[in-house]
Amino acid sequence: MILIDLLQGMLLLAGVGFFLVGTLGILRFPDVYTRVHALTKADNLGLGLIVFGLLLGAESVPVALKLLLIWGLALVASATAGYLVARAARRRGVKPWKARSGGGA
Amino acid sequence: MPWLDLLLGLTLVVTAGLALAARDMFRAVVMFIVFGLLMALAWVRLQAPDIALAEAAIGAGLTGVLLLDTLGYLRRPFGSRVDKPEKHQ
Amino acid sequence: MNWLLEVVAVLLLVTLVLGLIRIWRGPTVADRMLAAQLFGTTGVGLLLVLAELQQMPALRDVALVLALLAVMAVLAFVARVWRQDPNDNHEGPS
Amino acid sequence: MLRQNRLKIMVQTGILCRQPAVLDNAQADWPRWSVMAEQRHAVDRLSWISAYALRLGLLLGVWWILSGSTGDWWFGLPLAVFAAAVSLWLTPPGRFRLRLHRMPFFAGFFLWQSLLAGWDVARRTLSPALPLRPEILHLPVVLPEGAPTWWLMLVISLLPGTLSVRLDEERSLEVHCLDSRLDVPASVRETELQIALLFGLRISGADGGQHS
Repeated sequence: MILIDLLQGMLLLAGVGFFLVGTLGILRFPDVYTRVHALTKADNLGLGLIVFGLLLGAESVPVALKLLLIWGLALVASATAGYLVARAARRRGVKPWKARSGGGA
Repeated sequence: MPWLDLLLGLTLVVTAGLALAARDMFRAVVMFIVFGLLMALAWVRLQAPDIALAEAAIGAGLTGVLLLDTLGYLRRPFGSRVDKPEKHQ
Repeated sequence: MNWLLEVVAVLLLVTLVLGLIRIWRGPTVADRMLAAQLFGTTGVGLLLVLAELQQMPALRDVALVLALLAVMAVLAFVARVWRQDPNDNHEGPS
Repeated sequence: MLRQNRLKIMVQTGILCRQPAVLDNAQADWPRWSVMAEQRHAVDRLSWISAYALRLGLLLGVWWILSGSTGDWWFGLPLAVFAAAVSLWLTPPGRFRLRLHRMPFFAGFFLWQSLLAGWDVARRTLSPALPLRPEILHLPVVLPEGAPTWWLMLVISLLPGTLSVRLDEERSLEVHCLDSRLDVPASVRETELQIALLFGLRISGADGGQHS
């Protein structure tokens, strides 16, 4: 029991960590395209970890499945949203940010 | 959970203020959408999940869509700022 | 476990507040819309945590509705606001 | 940098027949693949019935989840019957069918990859130097049009360092990648392979296509 609680706590905290990282990415990344990366990846992973953390404490099978359904919906939703925004930005000719010479680490 | 409620209440007021203060219409609309979402959370904290459901559907969802659609029909009052090339911060 | 859920909920709310900065700063409309979508995802997570914390299963339905409708704003944005070509700013969408 | 290649899509059934994309041969390491539909999925009455049954089953499952197994079937059952009919009317059954028994494998692949993706973004965000080297790549898509391509484009956006931007008429996918030093084409190729397996399509390896 204590082990499950521990695992649940770790999953929840990791999920929150990824949410924070995703928001930080939205703040730090230089242009729309890179921000879409932060949004679709870090946030969906964060939500997924939180969902799996809550799954461990779910009281019944339908509740667990509902949590998974919500995650799936959120996945499709934000992947679609990210794609649509990136495509719209590309169509309008928003230039992707380029690293300066030798940029990155 | 006083911290949660305090932070939620403050953010709610700040968001409402920002939505009012925004000169850029698009910014105001997005702030309004966020305000609807936070309002739904506030209803949750007030033990009213049914109102939260309505607020999430109407405030954060449908009203946002309608306002964005309206903006699309207006003649781009926010036009010049839209495609400004960005600088790396 | 409740204290942990409380901490998680507060941290998620802090994340939302940080996201406000991106909405305010912009600089393009797409950035604002993205941040709004971020609010949707974070809000879903927060609602799920609160459902567990307050023992209110109905909140999961709120989360479901929010996940569905948060995209609608992005769809409306792409289909209506940002549909025009960059060169015909003088014309409104038909 | 354009990574283009001439691809030949060999189609066994004749349904998926299309011209090979006219692309040049700059990148030699891209294997020449071919996609073959495993069996013919003619859109006939049988496929309508089976599609209806599948969607009805899915909707009933969703109702079971949403209602919390309280057993309000007097409302849920007619609703599911109606909704399945509406969904058939709005989106007729396609040529491609998910192989349900492949779903667990694909879910495993997907979960692992999205874990890697989140970790990758976290690493880049938290590093003070912000190690980004974004680039837009053009990659040819071997999967047939329709559902498999849509799956590919959605899944790519959730994989490490890639984001699908748009698909042009010549079936070349514009991918925005976070770091051009990663081997993005290889991971996209791997994803295509997984999706092909999920849909029961066969992708043959480097010796399958005809090079020209």
